[in-house]
Amino acid sequence: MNAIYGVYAEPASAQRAVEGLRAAGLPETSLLVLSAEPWGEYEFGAYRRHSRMPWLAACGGFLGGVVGFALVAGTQQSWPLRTGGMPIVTLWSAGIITYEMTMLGAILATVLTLFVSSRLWPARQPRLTDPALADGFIVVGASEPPDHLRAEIERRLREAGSEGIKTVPGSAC
Amino acid sequence: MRWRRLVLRLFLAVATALLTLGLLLGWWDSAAMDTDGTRQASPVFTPERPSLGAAVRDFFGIQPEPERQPIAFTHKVHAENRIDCTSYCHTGAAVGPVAGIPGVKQCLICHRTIATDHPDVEKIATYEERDEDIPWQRVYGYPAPAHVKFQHAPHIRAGVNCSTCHGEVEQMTVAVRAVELNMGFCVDCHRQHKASVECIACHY
Amino acid sequence: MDRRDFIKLSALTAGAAGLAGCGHPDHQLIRFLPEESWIPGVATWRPSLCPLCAAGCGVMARVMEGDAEVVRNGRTGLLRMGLVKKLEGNPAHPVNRGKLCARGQAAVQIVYHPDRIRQPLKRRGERGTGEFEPVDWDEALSTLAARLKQVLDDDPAGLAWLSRPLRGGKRVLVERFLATLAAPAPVYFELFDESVLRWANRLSFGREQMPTYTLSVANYVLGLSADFLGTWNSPVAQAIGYGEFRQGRPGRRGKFVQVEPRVSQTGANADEWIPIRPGTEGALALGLAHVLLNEARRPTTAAGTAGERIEGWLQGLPEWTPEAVAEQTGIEAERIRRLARELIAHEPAVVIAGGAALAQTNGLATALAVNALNALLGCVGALGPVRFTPQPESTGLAPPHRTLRALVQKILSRPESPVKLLLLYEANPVFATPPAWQVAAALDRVPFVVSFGSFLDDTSILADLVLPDHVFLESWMDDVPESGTEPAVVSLAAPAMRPLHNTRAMPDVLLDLSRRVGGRLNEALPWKSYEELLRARFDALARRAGADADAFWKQALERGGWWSDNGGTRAAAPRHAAATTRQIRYQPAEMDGSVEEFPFHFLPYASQAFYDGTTAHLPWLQELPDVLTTAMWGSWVELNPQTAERLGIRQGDLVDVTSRHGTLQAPVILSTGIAPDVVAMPVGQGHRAFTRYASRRGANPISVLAPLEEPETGALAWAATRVQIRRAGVGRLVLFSGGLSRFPHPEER
Amino acid sequence: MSRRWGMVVDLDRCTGCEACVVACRAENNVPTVGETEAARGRAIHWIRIERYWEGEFPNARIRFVPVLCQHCEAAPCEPVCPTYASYHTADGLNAQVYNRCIGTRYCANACPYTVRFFNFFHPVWEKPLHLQLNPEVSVREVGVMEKCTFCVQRIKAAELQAKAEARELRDGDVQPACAQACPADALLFGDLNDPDSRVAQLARSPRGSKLLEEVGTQPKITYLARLSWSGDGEDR
Amino acid sequence: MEKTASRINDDLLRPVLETSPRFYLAVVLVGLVAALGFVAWGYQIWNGIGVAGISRPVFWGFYITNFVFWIGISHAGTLISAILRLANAGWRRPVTRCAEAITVFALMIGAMFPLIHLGRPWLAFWLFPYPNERGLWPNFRSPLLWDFFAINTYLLGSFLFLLLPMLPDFALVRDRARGWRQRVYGWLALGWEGTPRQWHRLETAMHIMAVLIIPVAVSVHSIVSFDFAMSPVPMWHSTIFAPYFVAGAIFSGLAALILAMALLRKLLHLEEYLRTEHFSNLGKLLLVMSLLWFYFIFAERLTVWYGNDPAEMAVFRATQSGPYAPLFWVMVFCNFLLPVPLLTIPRLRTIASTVVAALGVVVGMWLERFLIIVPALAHKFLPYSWGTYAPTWVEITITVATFAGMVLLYMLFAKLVPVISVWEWKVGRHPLAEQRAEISPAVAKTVAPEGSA
Repeated sequence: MNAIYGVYAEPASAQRAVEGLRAAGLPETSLLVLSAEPWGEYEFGAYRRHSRMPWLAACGGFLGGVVGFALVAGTQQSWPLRTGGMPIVTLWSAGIITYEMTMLGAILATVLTLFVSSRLWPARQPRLTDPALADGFIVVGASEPPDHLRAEIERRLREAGSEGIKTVPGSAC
Repeated sequence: MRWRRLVLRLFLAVATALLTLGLLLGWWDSAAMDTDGTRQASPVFTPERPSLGAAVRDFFGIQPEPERQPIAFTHKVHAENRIDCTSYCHTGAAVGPVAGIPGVKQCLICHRTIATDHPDVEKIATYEERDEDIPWQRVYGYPAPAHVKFQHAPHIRAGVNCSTCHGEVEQMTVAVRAVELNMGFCVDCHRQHKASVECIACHY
Repeated sequence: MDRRDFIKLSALTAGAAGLAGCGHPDHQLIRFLPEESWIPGVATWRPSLCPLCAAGCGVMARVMEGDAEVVRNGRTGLLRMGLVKKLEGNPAHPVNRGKLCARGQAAVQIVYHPDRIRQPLKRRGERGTGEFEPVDWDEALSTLAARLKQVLDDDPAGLAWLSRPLRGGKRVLVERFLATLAAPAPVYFELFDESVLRWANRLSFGREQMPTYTLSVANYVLGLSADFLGTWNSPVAQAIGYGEFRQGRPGRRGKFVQVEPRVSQTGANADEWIPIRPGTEGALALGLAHVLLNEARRPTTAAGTAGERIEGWLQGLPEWTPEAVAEQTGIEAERIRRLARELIAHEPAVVIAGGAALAQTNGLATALAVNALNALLGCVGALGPVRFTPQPESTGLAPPHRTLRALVQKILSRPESPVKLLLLYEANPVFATPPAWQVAAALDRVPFVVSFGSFLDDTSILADLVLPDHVFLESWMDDVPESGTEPAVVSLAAPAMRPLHNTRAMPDVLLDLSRRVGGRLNEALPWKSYEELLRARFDALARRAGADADAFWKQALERGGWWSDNGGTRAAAPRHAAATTRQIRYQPAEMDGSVEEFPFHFLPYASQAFYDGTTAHLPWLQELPDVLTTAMWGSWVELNPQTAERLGIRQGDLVDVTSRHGTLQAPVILSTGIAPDVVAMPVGQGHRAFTRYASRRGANPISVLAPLEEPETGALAWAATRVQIRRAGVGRLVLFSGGLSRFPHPEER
Repeated sequence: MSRRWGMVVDLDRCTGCEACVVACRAENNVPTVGETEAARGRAIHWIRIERYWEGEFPNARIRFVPVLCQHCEAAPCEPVCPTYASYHTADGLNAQVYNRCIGTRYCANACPYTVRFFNFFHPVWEKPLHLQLNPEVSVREVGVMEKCTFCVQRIKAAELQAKAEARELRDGDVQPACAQACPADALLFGDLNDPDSRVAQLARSPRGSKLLEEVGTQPKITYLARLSWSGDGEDR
Repeated sequence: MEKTASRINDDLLRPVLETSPRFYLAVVLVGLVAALGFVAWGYQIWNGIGVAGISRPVFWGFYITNFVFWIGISHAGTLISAILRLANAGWRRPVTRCAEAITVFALMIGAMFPLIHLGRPWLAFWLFPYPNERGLWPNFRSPLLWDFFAINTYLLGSFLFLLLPMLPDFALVRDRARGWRQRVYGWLALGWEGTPRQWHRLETAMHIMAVLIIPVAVSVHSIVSFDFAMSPVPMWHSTIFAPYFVAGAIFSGLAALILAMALLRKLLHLEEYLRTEHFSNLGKLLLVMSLLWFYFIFAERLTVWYGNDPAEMAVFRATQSGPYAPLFWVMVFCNFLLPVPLLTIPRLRTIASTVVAALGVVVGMWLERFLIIVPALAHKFLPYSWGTYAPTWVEITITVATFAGMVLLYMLFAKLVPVISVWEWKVGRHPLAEQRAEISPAVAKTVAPEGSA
């Protein structure tokens, strides 16, 4: 992936850089912002779109609950052995395992959605990284910038006070 | 750096010690066979098969080689002479829990006079002279810790014929385990015939 | 797709296949040709007899097929044979009617005991060190025959036989064997052999045998220190009767009062338990008789000869007023009167005296007093609770304890023992006699001792030659129970299984000896085997009963013996003894040791697990929790909690029990059911050598007993010793229960 | 009508002779654990005679209570077993399936009667004592819980026998080892669902009560109380 | 004092990047003790569980005490960090990861005991509901099966709850480190870049996980208490057991957390990050839990004493005045009499005193589990079968080995991962951080700004 980006020490300068890029007509999708910590209180760091994670968690939980109850009731019915004068399938003792499986389902759904939505899986290399990130700098830039805007972007970035403009060679990503 | 080498050496020493211990155990595990072939090595660790090798062989269904039987008894020939299972040989089946394997006495009922020149029949005679019985090797059997109490008589009274569980023995020469008598097999059959599937029907 | 397929798919690695090779070829012992054909897994029942006590219960042995590791001419191999798996009472046998006691159930362990002697042994090391070397039967028998011939040539009096009291065929064989050799009569010895009660019954009722207590017809039982539901006389028959006595008869529940110094297992079942000073049970009996004769106007002649035996009986026992008796026994006079009234109110009542009551110097007087009391109550006779089993043969025995002491005196009297050859059979006098009798010393002096025991116990370890006997399930058995049934009984049993080891039955060895010795012995003992002897006895019985011999024998073998089928009517009525006018005067019991120096009465008792120590080698009985103390695997001393507090002794402390004749150490168990001045201890432990389960375990109370005896019968007064208790540290108790005294849930109605 | 095996213990007949205790070990291959293990409280007795003292000398009263597994209808030991090693059969038995037992010992804790015993070590029968082992009863290994099974092997044998003779089981066909051995006939065994069996009749006796009834386990053994005589000689 | 981002990185990443020889020595020593535990367990498997001190009627002893103790310790971690995250307490930032780490490791150790105490551990796989040709399934009515499910859910939940915030830190190390560390942490960072979308997704996920983990944690220790409450044993069969155990769990977990933080503060020189107000806040929480614990134990014993049921009174007396009385009073001292004064008087509430109180509570709570299990089993309904219990060297070795195991795991964790979450610490230092809380924007507006971190 080829990208051009600037490194900013202050969140305010990073905000300016982003507004500059937007002003330069950079499409939102190719705007690139990276930071070593969440800057939610600034517009550039905030991410407005609501995530469907809570609903997915709820569905995962429900599914887990159903699987749990099916497992308990199904296995007890498959070979009904009476114990302690209790009925074969009761909500009292099946309820606990259903509850546990519900929570397990919810947890797994949450983590799964996180991994899928953030495209995180083992051994995946980040598309772009820079040692400066570790020292608290914020990276702002454009990924796959349209060629005609490349010079404009570089100017805007430097104007916003970047410590240095770096480009990533045009490897197809 | 000195520390790292020390830790490495320590690790190697522990690893070799564990390895030798494992080998020692492995040897001891198979060497400590008891008289009747079941492993009494560990009084505590009571897995279902006598040794790891036996377990693996059993798992993959590898049959113990037939020639381990002292006499290559041919069921086929006897079946052709219309000797059914429980009349002379496995007399216990119709009466009690254990079918029983015939010894020298039962064989000699007929072979005192019939086919006395056959090498296998001569083997029987030598056993008789040495006042020994034929050391048959079991083909079917349940592992001890499974505590299975299989009763032949009720099954025969219920009309289950021998081939259901033992396969077509009358076609076989030396009996070979044809049917995998695991619990699933028994339980399914019991379910089909509305027989009891209580645990204590077989385990008590 | 189940687990198996799943693992198959993923586990088809070379490693697993490689491991397949290192299985182990099955190597097995050779398998001998079986003698009998057995249906595998199907049990057969064969009658037998329980050898463990004088009751002589009939047993049914459950025999199933199994593989035993045996030695056959030098080779060890597996033999498919019938093995006895369990013993149950013989339902047809009149003594125990299908039931057995705890020891009877455990008797099956004798057959398979790991320390059983497997072939004849010859002593190698010093006598008593227990070093023996195996030797085969021919050599053993030839050495014994040579010894026997040598003794017969010098002086037949040099031969001695010592065993427990024998009955039936064995007694006939042994007595005829010794008689033909002109050797002295056999010496019988058993610790609890109740010869006092037999002698008293002979004097009172002309029947020298133990009485049969049929509790099912009784309405009131007064027990005087008799453990008749535990180990005394015929416990199983009496327990069956007790069951009916309590709940067997709708609307009629008998009352049971027990009077004893310590709550025994029997006493625990009493409706009313009354403590009494040890040795004074006879006084209580006379007190009760006094009340019956005077206040209840019962004629003195009602007791017949039993009454005449008591001095002062005809005059109405003037000096035995309840007040006098109360002072002697410690029981209030009013209570004695009430007991007497109850004896009359609950006809038929029976008074049972036994155990420690008769093991005093005044034991005979006590027994006669009780017999007279029973006769006065009219409960002795064919229909009453006290009956006498008709005996086909005379049961008279020379008093065992006296004859054993005579034998010992004879051996020790001269520096060089006159007894040259001693034959020992099922008796352990070294363990079961007081030290003062010096039985061990005497045995040491005998040049050649032969033991027929199956185990090396305290006595047979001193033997020079051990000829191991078959165990009861492997041999021909017969018995004539002395008590416990109404009809006459001659039990018979064929071997229930083949011998497990290279052993031979004692009677067969004697018969073999008589052939080797030859001469008049051969003619006197014509039988080739013990089976033949029994067959001859049963043919005689068949002739007397007018039945065909073969059918009679076959039926006896099937049923487990012969008993007259016409049930209870045949119980023998008491014959009137010769009218000798000898009267016995009741004397207070004499105790060994002064009260100051030895303040406690010492009461050894026969425990349910060990009786007199003969079954201490069975692991089931060692681990059987004693019902009152729940103790296992050891011995203990029972002490009253208040006394213990006074002496600063806590539960589990080790105490020294010292008498004038010895001392022993044992842990203490506090028991609220024992008098403050009495110390009790179970007999049976403390063997110097008795297989791995009983050797050097616990302490032997008999080793501190004084050699006092009942003058007329010479029986050992084993309850007449006084001891001193002193704390000696902390002992170790193995208790099955962490229990407390109170039962939290009142079940009492 | 399915069977419901039960028992009646007549405390008025029981003399404390412990013949039942030894008979049970002989029948069911109960192992002997030896002195050291017995001292640590690991002796195994499927039936025991509990002895309780009351009062001080000289009016000490003793009570014998034979206690064995009560095969409760609502057995607390059954639902707690994770591998169904303990469950309730259709015949009303509390079954102990030895091969399924993995040794959590939860059932023994849940049992209010403490009648469950655990094999802490591998049981040993010094040769040739092992020849006495009853082939009809499983020999348990280390790590397995065991308890009174109402002699299930005898019930099974009687059922097979009755089926072979094509007849119904009669009262008295099945006699567990303890009931068979008891001289005083204090232990009676039978089918509680069969109204005219001795057990069912006696279970309705006014003297009858259940052990630890208040725990709610609905035990199947009825204890007939021991009557007592008051001091003045009258039958109470 | 102003801390530049790189100084923070250096401070927090130093333990990860450099390892002093003392670390290796410590690992070997503690590892040895932990290995002893496994040796003892192997000895027990080989010779039979009889080598342990348990017998009839006390069938559960040290092993189940350890099981309940370690599952209890694990509760404070996730519970506290989850509650603090939801409450958005600023001072939670250095505490959360230490706490979550305790949870995961304590759970791992605790979850081993259901295997260690088995009579036949090689058949433990029957607890797992796998399809098999026998058609047999585990008995889902058994509290042990509930344990199996609850502990596995909780272990997985708290492991993920620990893992998610570590991703950015792994990325941080990946960007700074060289050589094998760069490859390893690169693998561990799952390709974390740090785009606002990822940050938002991560924070939402942490928020949902925090909401989910609390009821799971509460249910786990309720189920552990159901192991006892479900059986009719005197003083076990009572409804108070679930809340009582959960309170006890949080109580002992807090104490463990305080101990761990004190150790980290000392050994890794994190004085600036783990400051006194962290200890005082946790000390206050510990005080609250001590009072709550005492309330529960008082309520339970009063009900038993007043009810006067003979069987229950036997157990009551056994602990109050009987053979277990000394242990009982030591427990009350360690759990109540020691922590309450130490933590109420502000002057006394220093770091050292909080640690002493925490130590007392850890010991007290181990004893409390012991005194719940053993006396009740020793004095059940029929006095004839009362018994005693004495542990053997096998049980003691395994118990000691569990503590060594915990320390070992914690040391390795502190080596692998920065113990204080670097990015959370940095977020905490943003001046405007508090206006926009991590909670979803809708909530942010309602939250009044707090004092700065």
